[in-house]
Amino acid sequence: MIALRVTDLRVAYGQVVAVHDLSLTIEAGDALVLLGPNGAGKTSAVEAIVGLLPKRRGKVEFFGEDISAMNTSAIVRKGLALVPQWRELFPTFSVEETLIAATTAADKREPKSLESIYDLFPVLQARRQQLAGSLSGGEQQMLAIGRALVANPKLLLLDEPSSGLASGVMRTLIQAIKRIRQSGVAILLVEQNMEIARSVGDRCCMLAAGTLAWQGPMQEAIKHDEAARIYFGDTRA
Amino acid sequence: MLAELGNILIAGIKFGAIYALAALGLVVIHKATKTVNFAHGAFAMLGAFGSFLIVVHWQGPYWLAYLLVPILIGIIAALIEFLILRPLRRADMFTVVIATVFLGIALGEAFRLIYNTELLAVPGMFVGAPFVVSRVFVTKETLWVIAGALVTALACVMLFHHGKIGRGMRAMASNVRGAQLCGYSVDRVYMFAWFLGGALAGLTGVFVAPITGVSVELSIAVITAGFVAGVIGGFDSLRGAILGGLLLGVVESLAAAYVSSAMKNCVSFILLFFVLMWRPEGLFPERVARRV
Amino acid sequence: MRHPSFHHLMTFTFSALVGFGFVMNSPLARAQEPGISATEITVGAIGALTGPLAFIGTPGRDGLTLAFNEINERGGVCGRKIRLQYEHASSPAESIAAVKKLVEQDKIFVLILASGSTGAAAAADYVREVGVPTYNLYGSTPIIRKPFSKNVYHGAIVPVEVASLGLISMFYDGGNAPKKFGVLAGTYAFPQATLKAVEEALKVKNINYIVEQFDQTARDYTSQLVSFSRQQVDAVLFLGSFSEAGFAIKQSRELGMSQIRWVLDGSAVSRAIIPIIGDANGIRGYFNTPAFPGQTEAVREFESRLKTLLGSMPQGRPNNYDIIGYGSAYVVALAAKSTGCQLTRAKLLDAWSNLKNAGPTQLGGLDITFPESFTPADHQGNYRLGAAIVKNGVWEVYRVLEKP
Amino acid sequence: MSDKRFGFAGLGPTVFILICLVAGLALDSYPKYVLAITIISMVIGVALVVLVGLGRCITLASGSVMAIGAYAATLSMVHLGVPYAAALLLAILAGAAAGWLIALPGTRFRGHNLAMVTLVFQSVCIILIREAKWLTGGAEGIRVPPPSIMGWRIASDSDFLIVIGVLSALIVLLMTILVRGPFGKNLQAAAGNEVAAETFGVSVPGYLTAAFVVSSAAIAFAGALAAPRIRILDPDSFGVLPSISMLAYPIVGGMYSVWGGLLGGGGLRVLPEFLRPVADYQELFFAGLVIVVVMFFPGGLVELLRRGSALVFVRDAKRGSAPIPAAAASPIAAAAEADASQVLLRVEGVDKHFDALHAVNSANLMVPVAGIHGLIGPNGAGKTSLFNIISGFLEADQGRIEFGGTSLLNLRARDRIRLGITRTFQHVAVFGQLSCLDNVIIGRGRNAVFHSMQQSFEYFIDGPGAVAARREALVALQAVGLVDQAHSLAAALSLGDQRRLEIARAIISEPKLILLDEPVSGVSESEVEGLRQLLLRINAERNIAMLVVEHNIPFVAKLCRTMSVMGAGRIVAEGRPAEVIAMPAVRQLYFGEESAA
Repeated sequence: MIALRVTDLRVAYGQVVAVHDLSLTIEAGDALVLLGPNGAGKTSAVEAIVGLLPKRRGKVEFFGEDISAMNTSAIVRKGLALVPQWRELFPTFSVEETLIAATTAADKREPKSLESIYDLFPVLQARRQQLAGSLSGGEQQMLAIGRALVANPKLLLLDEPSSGLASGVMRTLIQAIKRIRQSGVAILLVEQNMEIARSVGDRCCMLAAGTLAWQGPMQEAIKHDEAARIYFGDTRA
Repeated sequence: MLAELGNILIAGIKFGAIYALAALGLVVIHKATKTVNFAHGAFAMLGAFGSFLIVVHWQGPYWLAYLLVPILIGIIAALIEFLILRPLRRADMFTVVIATVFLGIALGEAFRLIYNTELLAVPGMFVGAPFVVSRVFVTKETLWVIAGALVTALACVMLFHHGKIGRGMRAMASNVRGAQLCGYSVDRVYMFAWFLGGALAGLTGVFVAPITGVSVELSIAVITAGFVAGVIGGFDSLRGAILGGLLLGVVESLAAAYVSSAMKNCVSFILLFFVLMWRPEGLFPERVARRV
Repeated sequence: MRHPSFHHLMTFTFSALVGFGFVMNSPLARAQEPGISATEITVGAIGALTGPLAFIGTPGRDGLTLAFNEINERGGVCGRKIRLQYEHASSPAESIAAVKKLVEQDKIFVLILASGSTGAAAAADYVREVGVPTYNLYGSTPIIRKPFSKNVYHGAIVPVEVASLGLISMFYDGGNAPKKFGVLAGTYAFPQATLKAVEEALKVKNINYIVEQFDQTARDYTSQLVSFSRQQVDAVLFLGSFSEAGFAIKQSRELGMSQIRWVLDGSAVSRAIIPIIGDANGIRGYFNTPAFPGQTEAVREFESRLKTLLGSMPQGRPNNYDIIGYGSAYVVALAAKSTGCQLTRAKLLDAWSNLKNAGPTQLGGLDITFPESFTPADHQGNYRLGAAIVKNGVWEVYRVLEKP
Repeated sequence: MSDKRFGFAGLGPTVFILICLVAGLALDSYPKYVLAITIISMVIGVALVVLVGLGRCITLASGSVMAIGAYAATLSMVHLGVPYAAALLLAILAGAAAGWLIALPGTRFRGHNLAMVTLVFQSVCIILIREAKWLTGGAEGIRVPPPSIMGWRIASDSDFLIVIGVLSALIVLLMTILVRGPFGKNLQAAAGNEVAAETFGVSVPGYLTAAFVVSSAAIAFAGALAAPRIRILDPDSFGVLPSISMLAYPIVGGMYSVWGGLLGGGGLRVLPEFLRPVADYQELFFAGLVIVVVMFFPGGLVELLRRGSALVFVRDAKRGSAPIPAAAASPIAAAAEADASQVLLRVEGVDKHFDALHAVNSANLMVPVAGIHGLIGPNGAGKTSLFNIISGFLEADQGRIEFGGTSLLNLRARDRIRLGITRTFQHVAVFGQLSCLDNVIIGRGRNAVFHSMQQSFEYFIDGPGAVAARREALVALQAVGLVDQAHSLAAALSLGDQRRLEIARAIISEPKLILLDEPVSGVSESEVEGLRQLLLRINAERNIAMLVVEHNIPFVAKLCRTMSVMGAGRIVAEGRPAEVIAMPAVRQLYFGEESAA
């Protein structure tokens, strides 16, 4: 069963083309990593998939349903959640209220209980009444993930969850992401950080300058030093 | 002297409660949609007109006006959001301000054309002798306006801060992208915010109709007072709008009594000016969490 | 400009637009007396149809229209129908434009000013130079009346010096003797003009008084009323519109100041004040005509005719502007007729300056205004006012205030 | 593009008013009168183009400013017996003072708050006029005495038309000169992109204040011209509603050109005369018109006519495009090694905290004279913060930044251009409403308000200074290969070309250092190499040093001679590109710990 199929996706801001005709698929329950240097168009791609950015062309199907023309709230309600790069939390909301707000996205599906989120991130339970704006960076990231999970999604898009986090927190996050995956949720992880990418993903797509530069199993990517070539170019010349 | 002060304060609070309601509608729309609705006064005028139609023209019961008018004006506001503001969503603030300013003028003129008269009088909901407490006079009407307007305003704050639909608006106000990711639709939330703002304006109109009558000038009076009250309170704070409205009403009353009756408007503008210059975030801004 | 072609087009288009409009509108000069043809007499009028002063201009237009229709149905004047050309004008600048259009382009025979004080003042200034016979219906400020001009006439609205004396006298009706006067005046044009005259009159009479003011369309009078209360004022003269008066009186009741005798300026005497106040009995004010709407058979008939003309009757109408408009139309028609149908402006001015007791009744109209008389030295047609009082929830004129 | 300008274009609006005046003299008295007040509205329209269109400031105070002019002139004539000509001058001064007063708080706000601040001014002004009865006659109004100039008594409609027409033409000429010259361009730049404007020495508050002063002076002048024509002044004629109507002038006419103001002011003033048969509906019609224009024709009538004229007349776009002889196109690939001993920019121990986040942690950096230095690092490494500290948009908590021996700390962004530092922006910050040529001219610096006003006259007569500026700009445009686009609007260029335009704007002032903020972000693959060549050539030919922040590492590696890598606020590596990239620490930064092994 294919969870997400993206065909010839193009994203542009005015004249700036950020994503050139990208195609990729994710099987249900699978974990795919989208790698690439800064500015490669990874964030633009995932934001276009969930409708936060307009698509110039291309098609996005979610479990066989064409969601290309839907707006973000409708897409999210279908069960496709995004944890955005800048977290996009509501600073004046408490942790609990943030999670309650996100149950809207469950729509007609059963939302997850807040307990299950607190089970995944016990620290959030301790901070239940605290305002989201006053949390530490790592806690904010956990809250952002929790917020996406409450809606009980079938596919979770994670956009650079590691950015700006200390390594200790990162390990907690990796564990959590693994658990989420084990519960049957498909994952699309956008990362620059190879360490996280490797511990979460099976397959890997590399983007460079908005186009798909390479794809294959995660292990191959590291072995063949593909990443280095894409990141740093051919510097030997 | 004390009784005199008491009478002045009560009048100030009565008008302040109305200002608070007007400011609240403006702030709700601004908070959720980042648009300042300069046509808000015209909405209130239409609300007062609706109340005239129901109570005077069709001789209907007063509670019907309180029930129907907010819904109707809310629907009109939502329609205007759909027809005019939605196409301008990507336009800059400048364009939107101009569009709503002239929308207000257009609505006022349309009313004038329909009902060519200086003023339509609407009777109060209550009649009867005022209560007197040591030479301070309070009518039932005044009590009703103060209590009614403040209770509705507080109810609205509660809805905004604790209700499900209010949560959507607050989420949208806080972070548009985040709110969408929580499943809130921009179109729906914006339309609802305009509905709620419009309904508050309509309600302002119903409350104010017996106090001021229905006239085109009402529209300018409401938008000016509402805006000044909003800025004084902190334009993004609902509680601030209520406090700002009350403060404005009281300050205006005191100034008219103890400074000069001809300078009443001057005083409120000077207050606005000082707030804008020295505390642009308002006197009662929403508490803001650090570290975002 | 970026492209020369565009620049030329622009110049061309706009010049064409301006030129075309004016050329099309400017008729060839006629040898005949302006505004007079074999079948028609053209009367021009200005007044506000939109904006804050529309409540004066619109009834003015309706009253004039009703009267001229009646006159025309009876065959007109001097075998000619009267045609009313009514132009919108509010500010001084607009008033001058409208009057110039009427005088110079439409070649009207007579001009009627149905606008507020400042608009009428600016227009009057101009017509003094041109010499077109002009009839000022509603402007009360001295700035219109001075200097005297032989082609400008004033109708039902009496000069402020006269009105102020009438107003003050009403406080003493029924053996009343006020202890302390308060004057509550709007900060805008006509209340200020009246205020000046009232203060002079009060000073002459050596009456102790205090003045409080309010902004146009003010709705909260608490502070002014509290000040009156503090000074133990028992008589308040109100200078402003009916809506302002209504809310001021309503609030005075709410503040327990029920002993005050209120006397209102003519512009505040309106039916529409009753629903604002509720129980308005005992409130006095002057009215510019001998009977209040509803008071006599003639006024009731007027009301029904006006309703037929308009389709429905807006709240608060007919008001004094409707009635004055109606009566003034008859005065103009009579002035034309009394030239012996030698319809020239010079003859008209002569005849008008000698009109006696002119009013609707002389031409078969309804008897609802004070008859107006003019002399070559005094162009104020009417000095009388109706002292009115609210009884059983309706206004009625209880005596006529004669010229002091 | 030729060096020749279209000579009389700037005189168009003035000539147009004079044509109206002459044509009007043949008309009747009524159209003469209407024409006179229409011309006055045109002046107001033009004045509001400066403030509303170019400065993007909303004002609801136009009525009071007009009143200030009208009353200043009238009162000085009535009470002081000042002659009319002097009274007109007084009105201008009073208007300018009013504009300055509004600008004091006004430049701090935009949008609805500015609308409110101007409304406060409007209301308080009218209340004061009304209350000062002894001076102004109060609400009843004051009669304006018939004016005379040098013994000539202005009385007839023709007299008025001549006086109003000629003086209006004059003031419109002045305004046209300012709008079309550097003053107008800089004002548009300041309103369009504050950050970019400040970078090139255009003081945003300064220009907005000037816009308020200039437009208020003109509106007050219009009020003084109108006063004797409307005979009676009263405060209500200058209330809020007239102010709102005046705001509609530039919007309906077109906000960005003098023609727009003329057309909007004139059209909206003359339209009621044509709408007389439906006078009851005219206000509704106007309000509806404005809403329709903002929703569907944001360019106003001018834009509509321009499109119309484009259909009627064939555009001769290629007119006079004689390019400057091509310079020797010889990109020097193997650039001379910079003399590393000569340090141009030195950053030492710079620290920056945002609350708990240590964004920049005692960073050191050095750019040699005529060198090219790159700064890379993963997201959130602190590059942008460091870059903004160097460019003056962010204050450092600690540390030293020296440029050629001068400390850059405490120096405003707009003052750095004088030392020879310019920059480009990550999100291209060209002034879209201006032509490429004008964009580049702003890059010359020397953009102080008064200087640009003087320059506007120079440009109008196409004096030597203007010719020189244009030539310099064309040379810079040629250097980046955009000379053919010199007269296109910057907004119409492709992104790659906008980047080139930014570079042209950055090099025209012959700086010693350009700060390049992600110069190829979003640029298509095919244009990247071209930009690299361009930068190398500029560096070689003009000896301009460059500091480049960029995500595209292959690009930086090929462009720079040295580079620094940032991670978590620190500089983790430094050296030649190939060496730096090979460092394990750098690999670790990008790929995590294990890959470093």
